[in-house]
Amino acid sequence: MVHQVLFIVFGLICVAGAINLLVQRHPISSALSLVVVMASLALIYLLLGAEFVAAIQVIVYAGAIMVLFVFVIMLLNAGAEERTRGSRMALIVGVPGVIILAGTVGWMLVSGSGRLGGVNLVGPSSFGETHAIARLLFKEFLLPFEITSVLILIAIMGAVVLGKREN
Amino acid sequence: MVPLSWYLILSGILFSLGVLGFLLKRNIITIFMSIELMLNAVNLSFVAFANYWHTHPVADKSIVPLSGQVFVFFVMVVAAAEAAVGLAIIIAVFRTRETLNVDRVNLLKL
Amino acid sequence: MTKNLNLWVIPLLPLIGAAINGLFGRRFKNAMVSAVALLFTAASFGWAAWAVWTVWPGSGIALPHIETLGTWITAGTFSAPFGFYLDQLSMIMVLVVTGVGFLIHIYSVGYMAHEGGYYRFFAYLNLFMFFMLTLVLANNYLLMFVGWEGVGLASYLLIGFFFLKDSAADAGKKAFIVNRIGDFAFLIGMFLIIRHFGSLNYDAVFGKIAAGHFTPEAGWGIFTAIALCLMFGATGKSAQVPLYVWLPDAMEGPTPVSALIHAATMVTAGIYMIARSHAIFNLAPHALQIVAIIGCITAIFAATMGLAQTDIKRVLAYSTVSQLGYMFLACGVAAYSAGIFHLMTHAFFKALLFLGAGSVIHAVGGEQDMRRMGGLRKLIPVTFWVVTIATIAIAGIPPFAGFFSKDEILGAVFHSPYGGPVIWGIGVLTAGLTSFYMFRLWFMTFFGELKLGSVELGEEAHAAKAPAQAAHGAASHSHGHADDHSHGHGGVHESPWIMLAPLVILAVLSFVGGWVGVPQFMGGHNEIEQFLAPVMQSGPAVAGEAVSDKDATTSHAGEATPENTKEELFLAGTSVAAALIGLFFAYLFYYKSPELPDRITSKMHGIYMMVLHKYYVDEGYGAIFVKPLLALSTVVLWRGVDQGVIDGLVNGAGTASQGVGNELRQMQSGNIRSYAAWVAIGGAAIVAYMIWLGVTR
Amino acid sequence: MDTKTFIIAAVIKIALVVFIMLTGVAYTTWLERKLIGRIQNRWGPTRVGPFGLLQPLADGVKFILKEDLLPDYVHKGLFILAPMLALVMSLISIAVIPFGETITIAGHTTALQISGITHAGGGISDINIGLLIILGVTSIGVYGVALAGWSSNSKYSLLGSLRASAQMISYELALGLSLVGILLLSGTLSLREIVFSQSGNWVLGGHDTHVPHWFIFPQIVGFFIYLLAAYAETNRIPFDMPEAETELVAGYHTEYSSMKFAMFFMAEYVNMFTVACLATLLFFGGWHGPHLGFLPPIGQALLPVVYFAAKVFFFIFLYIWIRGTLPRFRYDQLMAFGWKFLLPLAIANIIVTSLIVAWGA
Repeated sequence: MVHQVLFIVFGLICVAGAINLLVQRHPISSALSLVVVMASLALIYLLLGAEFVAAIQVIVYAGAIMVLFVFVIMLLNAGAEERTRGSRMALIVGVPGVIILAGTVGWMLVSGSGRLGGVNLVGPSSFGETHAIARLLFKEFLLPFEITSVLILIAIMGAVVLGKREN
Repeated sequence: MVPLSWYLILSGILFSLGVLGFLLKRNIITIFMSIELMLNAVNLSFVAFANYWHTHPVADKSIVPLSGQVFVFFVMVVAAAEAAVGLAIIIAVFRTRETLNVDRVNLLKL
Repeated sequence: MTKNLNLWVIPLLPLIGAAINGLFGRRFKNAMVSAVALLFTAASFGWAAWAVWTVWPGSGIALPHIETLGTWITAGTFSAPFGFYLDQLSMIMVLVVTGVGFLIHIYSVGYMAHEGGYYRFFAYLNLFMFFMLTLVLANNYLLMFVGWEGVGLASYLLIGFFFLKDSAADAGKKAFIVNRIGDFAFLIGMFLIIRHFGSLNYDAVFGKIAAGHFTPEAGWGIFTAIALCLMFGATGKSAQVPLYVWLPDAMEGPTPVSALIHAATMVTAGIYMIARSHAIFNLAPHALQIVAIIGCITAIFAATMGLAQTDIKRVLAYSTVSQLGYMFLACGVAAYSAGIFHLMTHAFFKALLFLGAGSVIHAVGGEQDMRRMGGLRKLIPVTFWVVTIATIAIAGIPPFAGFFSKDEILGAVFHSPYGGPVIWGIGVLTAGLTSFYMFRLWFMTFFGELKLGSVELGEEAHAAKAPAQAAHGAASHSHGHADDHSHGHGGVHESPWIMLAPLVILAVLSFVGGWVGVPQFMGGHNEIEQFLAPVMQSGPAVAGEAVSDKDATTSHAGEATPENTKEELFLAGTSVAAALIGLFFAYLFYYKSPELPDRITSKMHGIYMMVLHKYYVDEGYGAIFVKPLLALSTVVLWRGVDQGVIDGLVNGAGTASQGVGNELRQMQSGNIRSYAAWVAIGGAAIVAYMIWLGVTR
Repeated sequence: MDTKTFIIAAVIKIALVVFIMLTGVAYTTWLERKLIGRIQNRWGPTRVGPFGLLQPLADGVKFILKEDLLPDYVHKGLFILAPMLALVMSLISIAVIPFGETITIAGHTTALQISGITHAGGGISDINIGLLIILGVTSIGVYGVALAGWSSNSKYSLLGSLRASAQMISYELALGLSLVGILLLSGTLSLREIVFSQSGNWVLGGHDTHVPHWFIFPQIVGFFIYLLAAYAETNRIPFDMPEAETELVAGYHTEYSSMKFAMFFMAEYVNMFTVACLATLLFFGGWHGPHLGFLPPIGQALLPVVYFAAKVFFFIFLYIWIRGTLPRFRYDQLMAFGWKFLLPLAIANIIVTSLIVAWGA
């Protein structure tokens, strides 16, 4: 019961934040809406018992990536969004596409929810434990892990090169 | 007890809103944020499934318990890399085009 | 006892030479180029000689000696190996090819010294050697075909060596295309062999024949078909009627090329091929008959055409065609060893004649029209003497080489059921004509007086090569001159010794070369026939009339009854008489009373013009084959099929995709939001499709 | 422990901690002014109360009574939100910090930690990822500074907040990495367990060295990286570029006045406390100290808290001391120091530590 209530509360916050992201015209408002979405997602992760994921969700997404966004918005001193009509296709093709996509997936999930089980609030167990995830990450997923470190390195260098002023 | 489908539906809603944001927003930074929103939506379903397989263990060895959480980790790494490079690109674009409106950054065409 | 002779080295050495000269020769000095070419050719000759020496009958090594390097092509049950085959026949061939080839290489060093593309010439020449050796050493028809095509390629390259001259380039193409026709038949023949023998290996094919797998009822028709196909292939390469037309034009190439490829070696490939396939031919009497008739027609036909030619090399070219006709005739009467014997002697004296002609051309500064020559006897004595020897040899006057081989053939023809007195008569007539036109050449070139002042000629050639060549070409009714060979020397001069030395060696061979085949009625042992006998008798006993033929041909050498001897002496005497008569008329017309030919030609103008124009065969081919084919190609294939259908399809596809692309281009607006829209609708479509497939169930 | 007791205990603990913390903050300002005064050969505040001890109260009253200016052309919502965010985030991180082991009041044993949970069996468990939560909350705290500058619609504020956010993102890396050594040694993310793993003395070669088993000794490098990075995180001298008076008037809080300014002010000092607590917990054995058997039981019970407070006080003192001693960095020096020196050093520290741990295992 508590689980469901909490889920609904945070889920609604999530959706509201996401909608606000769409509605707000100023990028910084959108960014803050997204931070709200991420924070409440972190709480939902906690509900699912994934505390490590929740923590890095906050640290990486809210604390690093979104700060970077805010920083860039401030750096470029971006103003409110212009209402241009650059693409009719986005409206004519894209929006129906999204509606169909959401509708079909939603219909599938709703119709199939009976066959899926439920998830529980997980008490103190090995589920979200940092140890377990670390073990998995450094054993089964060692190679992907190392590859992502290379990816990050490349991304850093790319960002440096791109951000450098040519003189 | 919350049905798994609730989480998945929430994930789907967030994802669709992300796609809509991509379609409807003009500011390139906001579009980028929409992408992050989509990634987050996917992460949610990853975690939900991780929990689901944890509470519904199966004999199938191909399902590694907790791997959903590890995938979230990887998604975050990719998102971070993407954010770093993407924002650098945005800054570069802004320097040359003096605008963040994607409708005005449309020279890459025939 | 088997011994590894590494036969593959023999063809490979010239290939290495060709590769070195072809790839790097541009940067080499001429001396380096010739050193490379000569070294590898000499090495090849040395290796061949060593190999022949090692397997010489009596050495204990079983013949044929076969060496297989590995599998080349495998398709189902069929497979063709890289294999080499050394028996008495290929021994003679390989020695002739490498030996004469080496001599001509030496000659070329002097002859080509002042020509452009020196390295190119030697690269091609070595390439030719490689392919020719592959041809004669192959142990299966397919590998032989590789050599066969390869020598065709080398021939094409060398005929068109002076490719800036249109006539040379055209002659090269003509040779190539005409050869293709023969090659087509050869290919069909090979397919038939594969179909009926399952293999192209000589030992497999001949082994099956020898084992008597084929009864007359079951399979002789197929032998006739195979033999006719092979024969038609041979007519192309060996310049027989009806495919001889390329050879006279091939004289556009440099003279050493004419000597090596178009007289001594390549053109004899057809003869070699028929001799190699004698087992098949022996079982196909009708095919043999046709071979004999074709050889006979070619011999007389070409000889008459040689009568009226004034270009020194063209006379020799028609003479070559005629002599090849003799060899064909020999094969046609199943006297293969006689054919090979004539092939060998012909290689000596015809190479000598060409090289001598080259020496003459060299001496007079590029002139090829015999009417402008004369009196060269004193000016170039060495050339004169060697050409004299060669002329006597080809005319068939004993004891020179040509007499023995020609006599051998004529004797076989007389006795053979495929030949008989009529064909024999034509052969003798041809011998007479041969003697006539050869001595005509001899008299016109070396006797009388020089028609054009040599100094003037040299200057003319030096100052204005191309116009002079054009004028000469028009005057001599030929398509142009083979060699652009004016060195700008002042005066007629003897060739350098590097050119004369091979001439002298070949002259000696032309003189003594026939002695290996002195028939028994003259007290000889006819070694060559005995040498070749194991090869030629490896086939089965020929049934029916073929048996008697075989008896006749072999007994001709084997039994020396008095009656036989008398008859043989009569035959030999007849041919010698014909030669002498030819000599007499040539003396009469071109030495004693030079005005006589003009009188005769004015009286018999029609015939003379016909002969001069080579019976209008080229024109006839042009009208019958080339023009309709050209018209068909232009109207139907080019305008209709190519432009209409194929281009229409291609252009239509292009236009259609352009149109579609033009419409789809609108999708690429440059706006990422519209791209995202396409992605979204695509994702929706995929999900919808998956639901339709029933993923949810 | 049932839910009701839990909630009551939590509320009591929260109220207590917030009260202590804010009082501490107030008196830290007094301490700072006093100490700086002494360092600069002045008296510092003396007028209000004995030794100026009532000065913080006077300041508080002043903040509350001043006019709360809301300039034109500011983004009102964010302008108001920013200081609250800063203060709230700084206070949240206190929630996971354990001040001592347990305390038993009226038969109820409870952890000296807001997020500590006492189980029915009497065992105490705190949140597993306390350290990560502190890092996460600290990183959220950047928004307060960033938004304050941006929403002020003033160039000084914007520059200050740009500097602040860039500096905080940069030094967060070094800060996080400097703690990895501790994690490797202790093998846990729970602050309580990290402290437990520092009990006793170091044992080398089988005999007691009588040196407390604090992680400062093996992690001296990590400690200094932590200290420097933490100073930068809290925008204190020598890394106080975001509010450098001589350059930017007052940086991101130039446009703020009254209680909103006070909130930034408090947030800064609470952050100082958090940093000091964390340094104590991670490197200096937390509430561990010499066992003093001669004290009465109540004294015995409070001793760990006293040890903890003393250590925290030392770090606060250090803050002030450094402020009175060192000049300010130039901005490029600051960034270069963070990226080119501290970050590689932290990585090197991790490598060496992990090698030692692996070798020991």
